[in-house]
Amino acid sequence: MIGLQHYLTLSAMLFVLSIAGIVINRRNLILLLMCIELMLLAVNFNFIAFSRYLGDDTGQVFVFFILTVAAAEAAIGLAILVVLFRNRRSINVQELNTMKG
Amino acid sequence: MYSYYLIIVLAPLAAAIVAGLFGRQIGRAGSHWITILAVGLSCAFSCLVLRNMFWGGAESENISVYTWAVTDGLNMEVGFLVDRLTALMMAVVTFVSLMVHVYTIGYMHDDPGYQRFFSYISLFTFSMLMLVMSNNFLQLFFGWEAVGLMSYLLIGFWFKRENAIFANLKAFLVNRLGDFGFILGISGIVMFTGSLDYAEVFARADSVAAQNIEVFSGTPWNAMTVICVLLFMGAMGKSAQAPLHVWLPDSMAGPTPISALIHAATMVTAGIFMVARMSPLFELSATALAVVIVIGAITAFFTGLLGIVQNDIKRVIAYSTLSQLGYMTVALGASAYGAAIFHLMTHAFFKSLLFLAAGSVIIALHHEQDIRKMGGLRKYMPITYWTALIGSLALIGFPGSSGFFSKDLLIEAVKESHWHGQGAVYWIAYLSVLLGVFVTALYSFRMFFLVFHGEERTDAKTRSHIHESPWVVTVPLVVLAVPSAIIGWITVEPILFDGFFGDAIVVRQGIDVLAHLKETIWHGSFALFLHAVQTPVFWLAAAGAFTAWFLYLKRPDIPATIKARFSGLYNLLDRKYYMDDLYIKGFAAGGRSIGNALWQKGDQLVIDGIIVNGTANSIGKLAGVMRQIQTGYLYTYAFAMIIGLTMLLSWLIWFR
Amino acid sequence: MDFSQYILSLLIWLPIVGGVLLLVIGDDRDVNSSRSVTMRIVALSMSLLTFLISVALYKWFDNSTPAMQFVERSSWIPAIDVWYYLGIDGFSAPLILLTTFITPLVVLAGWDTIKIRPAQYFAAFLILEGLMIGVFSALDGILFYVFWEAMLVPMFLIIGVWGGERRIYATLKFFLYTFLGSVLMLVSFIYLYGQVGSFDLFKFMNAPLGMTAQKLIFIAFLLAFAVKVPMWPVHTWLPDAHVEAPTGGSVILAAIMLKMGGYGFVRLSLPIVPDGSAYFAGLMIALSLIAVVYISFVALMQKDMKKLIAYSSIAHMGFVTLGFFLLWSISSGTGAGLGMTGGMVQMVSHGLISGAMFLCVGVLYDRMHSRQIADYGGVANTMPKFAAFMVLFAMANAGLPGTSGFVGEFMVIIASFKANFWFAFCAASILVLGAAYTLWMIKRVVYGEVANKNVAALKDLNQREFIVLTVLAIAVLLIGLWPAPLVDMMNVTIEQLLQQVAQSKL
Amino acid sequence: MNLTDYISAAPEMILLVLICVVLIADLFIDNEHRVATFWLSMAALAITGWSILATAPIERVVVFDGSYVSDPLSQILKITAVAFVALAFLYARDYLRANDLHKGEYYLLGLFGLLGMMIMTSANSLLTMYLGLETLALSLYALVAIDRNSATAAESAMKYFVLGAIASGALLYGISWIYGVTGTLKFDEIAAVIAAEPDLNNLPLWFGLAFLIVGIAFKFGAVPFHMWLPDVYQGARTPVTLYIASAPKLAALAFTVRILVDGLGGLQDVWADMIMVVAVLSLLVGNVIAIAQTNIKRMLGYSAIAHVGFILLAIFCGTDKGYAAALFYTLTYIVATAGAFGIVILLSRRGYEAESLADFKGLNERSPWFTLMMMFLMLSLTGIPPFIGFFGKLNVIDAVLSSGYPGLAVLMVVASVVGAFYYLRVIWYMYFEPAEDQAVLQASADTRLVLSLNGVAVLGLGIVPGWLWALCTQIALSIR
Repeated sequence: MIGLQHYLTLSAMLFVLSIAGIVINRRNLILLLMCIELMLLAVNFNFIAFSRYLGDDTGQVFVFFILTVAAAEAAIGLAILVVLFRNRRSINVQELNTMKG
Repeated sequence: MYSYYLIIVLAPLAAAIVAGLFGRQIGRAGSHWITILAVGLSCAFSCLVLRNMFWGGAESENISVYTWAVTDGLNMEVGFLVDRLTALMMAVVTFVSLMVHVYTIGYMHDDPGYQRFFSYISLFTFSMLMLVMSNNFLQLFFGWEAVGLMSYLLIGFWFKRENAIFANLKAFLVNRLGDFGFILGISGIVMFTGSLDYAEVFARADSVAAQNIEVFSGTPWNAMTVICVLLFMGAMGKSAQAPLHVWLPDSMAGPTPISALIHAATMVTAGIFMVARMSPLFELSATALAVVIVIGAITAFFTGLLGIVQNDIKRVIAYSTLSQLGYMTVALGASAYGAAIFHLMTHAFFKSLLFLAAGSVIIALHHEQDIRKMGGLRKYMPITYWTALIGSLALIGFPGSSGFFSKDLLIEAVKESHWHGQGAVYWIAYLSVLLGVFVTALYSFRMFFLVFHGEERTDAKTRSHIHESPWVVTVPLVVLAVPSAIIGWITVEPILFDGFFGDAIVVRQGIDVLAHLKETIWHGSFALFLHAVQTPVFWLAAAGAFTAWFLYLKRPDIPATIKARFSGLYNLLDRKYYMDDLYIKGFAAGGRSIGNALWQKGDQLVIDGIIVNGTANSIGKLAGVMRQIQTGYLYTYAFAMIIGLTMLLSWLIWFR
Repeated sequence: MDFSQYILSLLIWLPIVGGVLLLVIGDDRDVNSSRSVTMRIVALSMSLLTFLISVALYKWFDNSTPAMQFVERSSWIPAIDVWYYLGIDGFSAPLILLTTFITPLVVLAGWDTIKIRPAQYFAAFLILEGLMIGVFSALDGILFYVFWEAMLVPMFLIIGVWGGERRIYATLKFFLYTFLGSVLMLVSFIYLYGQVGSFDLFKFMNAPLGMTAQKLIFIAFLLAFAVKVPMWPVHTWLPDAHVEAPTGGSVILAAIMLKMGGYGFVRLSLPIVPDGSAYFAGLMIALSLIAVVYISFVALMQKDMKKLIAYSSIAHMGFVTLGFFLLWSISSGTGAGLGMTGGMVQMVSHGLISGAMFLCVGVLYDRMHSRQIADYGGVANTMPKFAAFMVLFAMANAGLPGTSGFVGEFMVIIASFKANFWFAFCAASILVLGAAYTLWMIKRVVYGEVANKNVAALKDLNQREFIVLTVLAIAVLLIGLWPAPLVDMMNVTIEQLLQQVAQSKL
Repeated sequence: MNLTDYISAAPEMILLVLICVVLIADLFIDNEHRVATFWLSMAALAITGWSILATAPIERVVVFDGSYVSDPLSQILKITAVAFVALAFLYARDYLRANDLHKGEYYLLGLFGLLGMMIMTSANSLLTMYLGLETLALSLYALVAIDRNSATAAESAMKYFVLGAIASGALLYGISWIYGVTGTLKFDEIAAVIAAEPDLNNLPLWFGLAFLIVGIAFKFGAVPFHMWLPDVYQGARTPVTLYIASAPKLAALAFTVRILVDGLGGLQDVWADMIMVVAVLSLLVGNVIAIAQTNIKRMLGYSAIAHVGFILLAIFCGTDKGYAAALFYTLTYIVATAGAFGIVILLSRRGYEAESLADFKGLNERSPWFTLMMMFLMLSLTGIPPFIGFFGKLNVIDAVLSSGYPGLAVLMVVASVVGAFYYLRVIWYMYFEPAEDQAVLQASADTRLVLSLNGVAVLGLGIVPGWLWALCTQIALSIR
């Protein structure tokens, strides 16, 4: 029988995975955006699991909001990406360090 | 009399201010007239005061002029204590000062700083009067330092001359060394008596003598001894007692009238006066008296020796001054305060006479001071010659001269003093004053002969227009010569034996040597005069004078051979026992190197370099390092956040 | 209305308003344009007016009471019980008079020697004056601190804008040094506020405090005040600041700002933390004596006149702290009060003398643009009047009786002898050392043959400089010959403080 | 659902409507008359401000089924936010016009951001809070990237975006845990649950709390979640930086107070320590690194980090005094910082950014008045009396001391002495250095006036800080 803790563990793993992806990936910004999506999905997973466990719907409502916001976020993220590419002709993370110190 | 005292003090001050600030407006004549009148006025009044004391039998007065400040129960006032001691000093100071004023007209005749000079000497007169007339330690210290200042300014009067401005700095600093002790002594007095006023302090003297002070913890010393020794340090500075004597010879770089007024007659005797004034305290500490007499003896003899090898006419007189001051100090140590003051007075006359005579010679030779370049001046300047002769005789104590009475009785007093039969101290004192007589006679007449007799070593050019000095110079000489010659006859009895000073000077019962002398040897001044030939003093003086004649007139070649034979000794004397080297190479240079070390190592290296700027720089470096963390890479930023998160989580897990 | 009731506010705000007015008037490139002239005249008249008011203050000041006088009290920040609370006693009054006395002279001294932005220059000084008077009259912790810190800003600008070559290093050092010192004072103020629920200094004084608290508070205060005084070893900002500051800046710095430190000790440290002060008295005395001896030796070797005077200031301020902290080592009778009076008098007199010395150096600097002793020599030949003043002030600096320099030192030395022979021994060494460094400088600068053609070209004092120096000389001599009026101002206050300190808070 | 609900939320709704109006109107405004958009937005702000005042409740009102609150805290924060957005718009106008950025976006995004902030300040449930947060965050991302031709702007926008996304992800994850443990999203219910069942106060809850704190710290820009801040401050166009540096700080404060005090007040002993660590780090890192900066915007960024340290330390106390101090500090800080950026804008002109510290050299020769203003602002940030910044620090130190942390107090003052250096350096450049360029400052009268008022304000407030302090105390008491 699969219990709450399994779901939580899974979502935790996803969450860590996404963060790892952000930190480790040093080449492509698109991957970063994907990792962010993944992170939000991990959170959703958590919410649903909890809401199911608690028998309370609020969590699931929250999930819908998160999905919406995620969409908006993706839109803005891509827009910025485009601007960046227009100016830089590159979306390489490692070239993104003109400001430092 | 109060108004008289005020006038006596303030007249010279006012004159000095006028001559100093408005010298240009009132002109040369104006400034010398106003100062001379002022000093003459205070001289006249001082003599009046003295007369009232002497014959009028006026009582001593203790008047407070105004309250300087009162705080914490300590009353600091400015006031006059005029008793017979003060009166005598006032008369001497103002009289000599007046003479010097007149003399200056001639001596400084063509000096650009004419007005300034008159202003200075009047101001000096004022300071000296404040000193002697004070009725409390505060004002005493004021006068003490003020005369020091004037001496500083006057030695450096010709401030273009390197030696002058070196000498005046040296004089001031060495004096300050003495004052360092002096002010500590005053502090001690306040500590134990809670007052600065002479009368109160003297009243509580006994209680002070009963107490101890632990300067070094565990070794209680008698409070009075400590205080008196500290006070005497001041006297050593002012009255140029060894080892603080080094400033006086150099001070001859100043104009000659100054040497006469300040560095012979008045200021340098302030120390003597002070100790006499403090007799109620010194009497209570045998140790202090021992210190006084030994220091005095050393000064009297050894500085005298130095006079023999000097060739600068003024320096010779300066060394004789040192040695005479030594004599007075010895008398103080022997509790013969009267004798000391008496010698102070006679010395004031004949020594200023000698200086002025020397000055007259110097003018005649156009500021030539080397006695080897003089000689045979007798026929050119008779008045100077005769007056100088009187002065010299008085100095060596030729029977009948004023110096005879003072010095002879001084030596008698030492001989008979309570130190009699007390081993080292006694013999040091007695022998040095005795042998001092020979030395004195030797150098005085060496100078006298070399200047006035023998071949004329002056070069032809100067010789062509050597002539007697103008009357403004010679009159003071004559006027001073008179007392130098005769004052002893009339004053010796009242001052020494008729208790002229009354309660101004206190001597402990049983050690009052003057009283003792009065019973034993005193039969009037004429008797003393006749008795003179039987005393060793006379023969020693004669021997000295003869030696001088023999060596410098009869066989002028001998001194050279002696110099060659005993070159070691000669150098020792010529270099003044290496005292100057000790002060300049030792203390001065030492102080400077300490200063450098503290400044560059302590301040600049450690405090500023390492601590202050060190901190600042290290923070700057830290900033430089820390900004490296901000790499600019997204993943670093993200990683930092992760670190933070894990930090928080791990804190939760481990520490909660 | 009774004018005397608001006199303190008037003294504080009049100069500040004047300063703002000057900023409004402003100036233009040429110093003789009517604009610049009116500006200067306004500056001078403002400072003189302030001085006149302070004379009235002196006239109305009551020597017989230790209580605060001319008190003004109105609520400022009710939320934390902060009051606009002014009042003066025997400690504040002399220093306020000193401030109002010095400032016009400083304005005169900078009259036409300041070429760049004179309006801002004079404005800075007037505002500074107001703030300094504020420090001396504030009786509320926060008010005190506000004035205390705000003071740094004009000084920071004065040194930084009108200073010498290394002015930026000097002024930053000055600011950060003093700022670091005073923030800890702020912390202890707030701590005390936590104890008594108010910033009223008198509440602070009555607050019961444990020994540890007292020790810590004392250390915090010590940092603040020791830096200002300055005491060894936190003195190193002073020589730099003095050397780089323009003449007026050095004068104000030496004459008044240093006094803040001493004032802080008597106004705050001693009454608020008596036991803490008693505990650290030994340390304080030791530091003071080090300041006297060590710094005097350092001063001896300075090649820069201003540095020399700066170091001599440190040495002389050593007497102030020495006098203030002797009282615990004096068993009975005369002494404690004497030391304290000496310290106070020393503050005033040092204010006059060091100010005068800096003005003298300024006179030379304006002519030759060098402060190096080596560049001078035989100045007396070309500037006799100036030489006379310089020698007079040098003598005062060497503590000659008859000048104000002597009074304080004399009292403190007497008191310290009572405390311990060796205290007096070290303290009295200033007689020799002080004379040594001052007169040695005089010998090298004033006396001797004309050293070089620059010196030969020197012009003697002009009218303006002559007036400034004369006024100062008169003040120095007056206090030296008759300190009674000054001393009487503070006597009762000091007695009261001694009683206050005598009773432990534990 | 009843009328009071809508009344209490009226300002937000009105603002939303007005935004739409402006948005549509902007479509019909051509570039020459773009300034009309500015005035429209100003009008919108004015109306919003009025509505806030009009609907100001006497006491705390909780509406929309407990997910929305309107209380004195939200009121003061909203009204101030509106004011500072208006200020930012005003300062921005000339700059945008001069740099061909004068499109409607700046104002619209600014207004949307304001909407987000207002929602945040009134949020009473984690959900509402999240929505407000994202509304603000997304507008800010867009604002940073507003200059399409600037590579640095795009870079900083990207950094901001990614890191912001991570932060909100972490926040959400934390929220999910809080939700999981307490079973609710509403602050008062969460508080009630924790109070009711002490055994809930355990690791899972703290686990969630830790993630929330990440979100909070990021919004404030506290170490070690500060990395975005300097780059964004530097990379964004100055008006944008001005916007980011001022009003959102208020939102962040509300964010913190609502969650940590209203919601998780029961866990204070847990979060206090975390906040303290973060705050102290910010204090030190911010002040030290700022010394090494040569770009004034970046320097002000690091100084912002340092000031956040103060704000968080005030909150850390967990006392009414502390909250009052935090509020007071935030308000006074943004006054000064907005003014400072205003001056930076004033200095820059067409095609020329006055970004490096060196551009301030000799400003006193060019404009004594604004030099004086800049000095006031810098001194206020340093904490020199009588400028208002000093009283902010005073209150925080007071709060920290009265909660019994003298060590922290000493640390704070020493840190501010270190900080003094880089503020003084600005003054030093302005007054002590010769001018390098002599160009006269061009700015329209109203900007000059407001900027002067802004500069004078830090002095004026410092001379009469009493009323503000009283107000903050009163509001702090209304927080429960």
